Amino acid sequence: MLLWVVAALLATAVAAVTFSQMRWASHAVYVACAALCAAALGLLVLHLLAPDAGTSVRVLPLGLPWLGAHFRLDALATFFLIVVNLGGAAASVYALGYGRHETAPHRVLPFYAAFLAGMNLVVLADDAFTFLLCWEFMSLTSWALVMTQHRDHENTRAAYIYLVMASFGTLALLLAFGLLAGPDGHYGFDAMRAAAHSPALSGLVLVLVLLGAGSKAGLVPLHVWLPLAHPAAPSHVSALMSGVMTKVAVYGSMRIIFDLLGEPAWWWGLLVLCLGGISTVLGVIYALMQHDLKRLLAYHTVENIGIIYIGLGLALAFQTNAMSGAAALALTAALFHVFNHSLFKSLLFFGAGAVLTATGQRDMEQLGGLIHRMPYTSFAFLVGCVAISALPPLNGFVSEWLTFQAILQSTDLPQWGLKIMVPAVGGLLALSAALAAACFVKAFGVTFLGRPRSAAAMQAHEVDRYSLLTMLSFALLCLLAGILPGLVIDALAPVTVSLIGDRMPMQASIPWLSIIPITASRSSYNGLLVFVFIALSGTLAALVIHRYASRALRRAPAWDCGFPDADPATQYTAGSFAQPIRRVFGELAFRLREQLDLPAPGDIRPARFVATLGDRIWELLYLPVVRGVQFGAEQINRVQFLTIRRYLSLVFLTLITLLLVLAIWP
Amino acid sequence: MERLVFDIAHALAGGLVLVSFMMLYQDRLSALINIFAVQAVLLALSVAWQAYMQQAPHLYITAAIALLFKAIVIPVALHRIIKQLGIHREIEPVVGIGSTMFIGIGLVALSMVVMLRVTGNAAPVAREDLAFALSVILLGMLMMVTRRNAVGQVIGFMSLENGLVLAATGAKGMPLVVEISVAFSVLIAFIVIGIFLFRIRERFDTVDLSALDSHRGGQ
Amino acid sequence: MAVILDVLVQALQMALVLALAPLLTGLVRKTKSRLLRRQGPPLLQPYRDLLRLSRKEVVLADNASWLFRVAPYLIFAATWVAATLVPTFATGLMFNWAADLIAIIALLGSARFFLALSGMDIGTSFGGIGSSREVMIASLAEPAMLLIVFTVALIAGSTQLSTVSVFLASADVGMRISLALALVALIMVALAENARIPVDNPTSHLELTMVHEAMVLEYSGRHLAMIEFGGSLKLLLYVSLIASVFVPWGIAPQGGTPVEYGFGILSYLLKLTLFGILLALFETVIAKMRVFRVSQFLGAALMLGLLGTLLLFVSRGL
Amino acid sequence: MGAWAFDPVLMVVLIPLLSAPVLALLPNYKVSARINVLAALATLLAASSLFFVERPPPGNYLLVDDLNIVFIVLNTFVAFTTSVFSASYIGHELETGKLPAPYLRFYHAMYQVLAFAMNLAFVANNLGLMWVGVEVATLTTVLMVGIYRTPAALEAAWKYFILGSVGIALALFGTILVYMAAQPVVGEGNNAMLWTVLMQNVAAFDPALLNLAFVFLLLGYGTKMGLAPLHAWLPDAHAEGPTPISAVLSGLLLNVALYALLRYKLLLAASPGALAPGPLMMIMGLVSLVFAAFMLYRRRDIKRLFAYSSIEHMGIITFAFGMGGVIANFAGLLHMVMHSLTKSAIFFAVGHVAQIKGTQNIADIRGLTQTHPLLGWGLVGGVLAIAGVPPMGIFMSEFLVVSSTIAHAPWLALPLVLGLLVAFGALLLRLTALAFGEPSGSTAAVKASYVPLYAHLALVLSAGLYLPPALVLWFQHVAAMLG
Repeated sequence: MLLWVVAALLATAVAAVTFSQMRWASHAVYVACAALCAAALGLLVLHLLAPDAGTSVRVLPLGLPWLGAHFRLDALATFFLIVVNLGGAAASVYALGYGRHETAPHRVLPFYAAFLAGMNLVVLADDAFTFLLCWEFMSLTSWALVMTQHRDHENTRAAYIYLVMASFGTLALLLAFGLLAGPDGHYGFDAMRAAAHSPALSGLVLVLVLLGAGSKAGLVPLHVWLPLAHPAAPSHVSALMSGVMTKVAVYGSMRIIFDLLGEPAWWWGLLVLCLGGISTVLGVIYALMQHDLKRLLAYHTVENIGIIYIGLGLALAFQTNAMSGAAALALTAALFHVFNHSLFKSLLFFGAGAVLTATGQRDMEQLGGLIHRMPYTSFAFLVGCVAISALPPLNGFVSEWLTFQAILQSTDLPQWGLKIMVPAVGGLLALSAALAAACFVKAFGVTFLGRPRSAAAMQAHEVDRYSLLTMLSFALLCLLAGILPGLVIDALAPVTVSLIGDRMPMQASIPWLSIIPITASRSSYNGLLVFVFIALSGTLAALVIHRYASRALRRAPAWDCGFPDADPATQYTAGSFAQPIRRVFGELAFRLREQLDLPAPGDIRPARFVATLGDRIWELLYLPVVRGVQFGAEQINRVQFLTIRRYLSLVFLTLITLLLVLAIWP
Repeated sequence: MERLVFDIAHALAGGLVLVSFMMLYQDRLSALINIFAVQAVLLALSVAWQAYMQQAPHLYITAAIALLFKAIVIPVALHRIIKQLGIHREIEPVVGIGSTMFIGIGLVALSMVVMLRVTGNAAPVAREDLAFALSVILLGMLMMVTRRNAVGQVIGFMSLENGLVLAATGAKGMPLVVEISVAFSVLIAFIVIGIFLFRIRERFDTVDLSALDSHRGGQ
Repeated sequence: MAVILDVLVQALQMALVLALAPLLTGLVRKTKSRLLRRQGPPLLQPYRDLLRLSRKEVVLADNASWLFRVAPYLIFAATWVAATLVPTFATGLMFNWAADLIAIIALLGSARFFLALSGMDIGTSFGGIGSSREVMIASLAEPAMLLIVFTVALIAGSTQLSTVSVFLASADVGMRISLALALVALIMVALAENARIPVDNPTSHLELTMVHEAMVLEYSGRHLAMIEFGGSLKLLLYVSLIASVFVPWGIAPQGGTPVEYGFGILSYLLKLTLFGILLALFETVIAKMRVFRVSQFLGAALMLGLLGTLLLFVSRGL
Repeated sequence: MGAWAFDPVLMVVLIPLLSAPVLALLPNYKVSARINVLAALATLLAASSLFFVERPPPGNYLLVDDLNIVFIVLNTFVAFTTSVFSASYIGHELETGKLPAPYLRFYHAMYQVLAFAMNLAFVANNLGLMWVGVEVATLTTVLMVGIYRTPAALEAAWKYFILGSVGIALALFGTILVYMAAQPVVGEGNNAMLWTVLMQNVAAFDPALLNLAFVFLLLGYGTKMGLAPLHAWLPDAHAEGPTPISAVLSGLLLNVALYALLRYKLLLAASPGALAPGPLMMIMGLVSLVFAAFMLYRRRDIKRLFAYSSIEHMGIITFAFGMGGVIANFAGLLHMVMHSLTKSAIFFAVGHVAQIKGTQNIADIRGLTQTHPLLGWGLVGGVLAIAGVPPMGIFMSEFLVVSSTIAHAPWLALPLVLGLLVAFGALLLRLTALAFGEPSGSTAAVKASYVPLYAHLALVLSAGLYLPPALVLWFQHVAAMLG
């Protein structure tokens, strides 16, 4: 019956094409999408909670003629479908308000519904062909969505890079499935599970999957398209792409690595761990350097994906050494972070979208002081920032805490490589957590606090109630997930059981709703108690002070050490805020070149300071490839301008070579 | 008697290969056309001889067509075109005459090796004919590749077809030989008319193909 | 009956922490001025300052938002909760199971997060300087702190502070190179976090050098009192953290008799005075570093932490 | 009249032949355009009736079996849709004065002669007859390419003619060699040239001679298919000829040569001794795939761009057939059908675009989805389909080809994937420039027939998701036959 919901989504997509010109079309389509996603969500939650939640398989006559299209709903798929449909429903409701300003609705509506349907189908697919079909269909629809403002060259370039990288990823996955399917082509997933794969083959498949799914999720060497494409799409779509599509990519890698491939080798965990570690640090450092709000959030997705892959790497490492308890913990941490990230990243993108509609600006250098004009949006954005920087009462901290607990299990790993790498990656994770906090202090501080830096920021106004409703409900969800982590962990148990065969200890029975990952003596954390503690002591202090000390309050111009300067330009901007960190990590991540030309004394020319950041990965990895292709095209292009005689000599040479081959060979 | 019959067929086919070599040697256009006419006559004789050997009367028609068309009509037409269009006399070969000849010998050797190894159990006459036919074809192509002049290329193409007709007649009992030779002669007629009709000479000042190439499609 | 006792002990812990914090700051100031042969403010001066500030009228900037007024209470509450979770005179208190070492560091992180935000709220350049430097220091201090936690947790086999201090107090831990490295790193991080001399001068108002002071420049009245109190609580937290982990002897075990609690409080007071004097001594001896030297200073702390974790496997092949 | 009147095979060949002279005589181009459409429709009906009526026994000259039924139906269908497109296209050409009236009569007559030649090549049971069919098809397209009389068109026609004739000559020599191989076993005369006879006792032929024959045939028909080293004529012929002819050229004529090659591969597959033709075809296929992929980058003329894309796809198809195995052959057949449908759809769109904007230069055409939404999105759909993006059919065939390559010959998978990716990048780059961005050039509404364009795209889209079981059984049977 879930397939009916997806079919309805596709129907709305087709319908949207026909009456996209109508005024009420955008309203109708988004309401339909929201309703369908909510229905799917309901069905899934029921399926998750139902005790005998067996896997239901459905075969349709579509797809490969002799195989048909297999769809399967098991624990892993249910969890990811919940994430997809939750994000989808929220984005659709958000779009009700945000969509009104859409200039070309006919370019957004049909692809939006198709995009949701595509994501649902990918998670449901149970054979290689349907999986890849829906995977690439998802990229195609999101490419079209990124292309909405196609007049701006920057968007078309971003969309082009995105679809080329997506096609590279699909081809890598195609090769992986080809290897798994074997010579006589058993493309069904269940056939792949049954078939025994040689370690060398499964090693190659792992690398291919990391290339394929990793490029879609945004692991570092392959992340280049993400910060270009995600901001280019309309905000509710970039929220979906960052919050949900990257999770579908994570689902893809998990389904293949944990489900289809058999016994993992030890170096798998090491490889995934290193990739995750590098992605976290580089992702957040790049994010710190941005001054375009949506691009900052997109780069930050790379960091969170890195954290998820660290969790997966740990799970793989423990699984190879048959430490299933620790593996279950690591996997639950990764899945919990998937859920959290989809929550707060979508919330932050909604906030960025609200800022965009209110001020028409994405560049933080033009914003500032929005907290006074957009109180609710700024509160929701603040909750998002606190959650994403993994600060205690909220959900970001819980998943990071679980990952740290998993890292602390690393002493029992026999392989030296892992034993050394795991704490080192733990250090990287800690570094990126701190940098994330720095990044979101900058994002919130420069955008919402201080004085407005431009006229647009001056006349900002609060967004409509649909956007606010979604943002505040997601903020509440972040708080709930932070306070009651035990519930979420128990909900994740069937997923880890299906993938690894073991689960974290039962959390529901622990008193005071705290969570104990391994044993009570080892470590425990109680979100609710910490939150209640802070709230109580804060209000207690405020009451005592107001009651017994003074309540007097007076407004006056800012002190600013005695010489207040009203010009907003004196405030710290995004660039200057990140300057100390840029200086510390400058050379590491990008070729930092700072030119400062001070005019000679007496010369009234203004001093200029230019800091240029080169993106090392783009220059070392992508430019050589592009130049190589251009060179190849240039050389081969000469064949186009030969004379007839030379073409004839080409034919003649081929004939002679073939005859020679025949003369020599048989 | 059997020996003599085989020897004559062998001599005629060998003659054809020899004439192809002579065509490679020519550096003036009108001489080239005359040598081509000689080759056409030789082809007609060998086809007629094959007809006599295989008692296949329809081959006589092919011999007649070869004689009439290729030996007489087309060379005369080409001569008139050269005079009327004022195409300049000498042919600028791309590769020197000496090296072309050298390559030609190599090609003949290759075709001998390839053909004789392959047609192990066919009739001796057929084997001979096919081997010579393949060498005439390869020499024809060599001619087309090494000549800048459009007419030179056309003659190379026509000698290539002579090789084909020789091969067709060599294969005993092959049906449709007549139809194929007719088709080819129609093809050649097309070429000649094409040159005349499109007035390659007038539209591009020289018939040198490099002038033609400047108009090849843009990017 | 036992539950009431536990609640009482926990309440005692919370009250004790509140009371001792300003005392420790006063002690440090007193010893520093004494070392400089000055009379120095009396020991109880911080209490009077706090009372005076909370009675004064709050002067708010024009464009200060609600965050600016809520932040001080949040900072104070977070630091107070973190301080109560660190075992001072007794381990195994009722609420210790609510959060472990990582959670305490993260609580401090959220306090710092709100402090930096409030620094940027008024939109003055000093607030910006303070926040951006604070955040740069934090981006190195927090990972160093977490690596120290790794070292300690890997040795003690748990991140729960009570179990750690009980384990380290017991004899079977033996001398460890990584523990020594962790201690040095912890001291360096504590100096950075509490804005003590080598990293930032708590007393000076020189615009270019100050980090912590720059953020709280705009605060006045009771808000400033809250933040000052939070600052001293944080200092107390770090001192009691060092004491409970590296000098664990004398802490009362779980559910101990009142005598053990009394002995625990005594030993805790002794440790506080000892560390206060040591800190004052250290501050008078060393001069303040340039701001961008701080990143090497904290980089060294990070390396020490990482080295400590890696050396773990060498010493006893854990 | 009675017996053979209802023999659909003969009808398929005769209708175009009879309608050609009729069209040549009609002065008014509107009437001849409609008759052209009617004739194509009649041939289509005759061809599709082959499905239902039981197949006539293989005659002395005509043969219908599983392999060529697919080709015939596809061929007649695309010929019909192209004739519908050319009706509206030619009208416009007359108005803009690019083609004087008498030439239109010649154009329509040649169109039907071409249809006749192609159908003849498909149904011919006799090797020679098939060769003649291909030869006549080449001649007609040469004349069509040169119809505009511009220097570039002439040069393209001349180049096509010379290269085509050399190719055909080589193919003839190959046919003669096959006859030589058959002659000692089957005896002289006609039946040494019949497919049915050859197939039965190919085992007894001398394998070495067959190999040599296959080399010549591969080169001969390879030139007609536009494989890499022999492809030179194809881009210019496409760019200079009228667009319906480009559609026919890349949609149908390449398939005729492919069909011929498949026939001979069938022959060789049956004879045990012969050297496997597979590796030869795979190498040629790969070379043309990678070559065409890199050539796509520098193209500035829109029709030449899609000509190279045809070379690329012909390379993939040859590679698939070269690899052999049921899956790869099935993929090759499916890819061939999908390619003809999609490529002709693209040329329909390109034809109208070139007419509106008055130029074929990619740099001058921008923002199509903005100015002409129907045409623009049709072009986007077509190009994405040809680039192998999933919902469309080509993705399924590429999926099968790549996954069976990695399974059978993993070291070949790398160049294949490289070629596909580079081609995808180039096509997408050009599409983004064409369909999106600031609109340029005239935005006059075009009186275009969108029916053929969207009919083809709908077929390709539905094939991507669901293949009717009857069609699938066929393909699998033919794939098994191909070995």
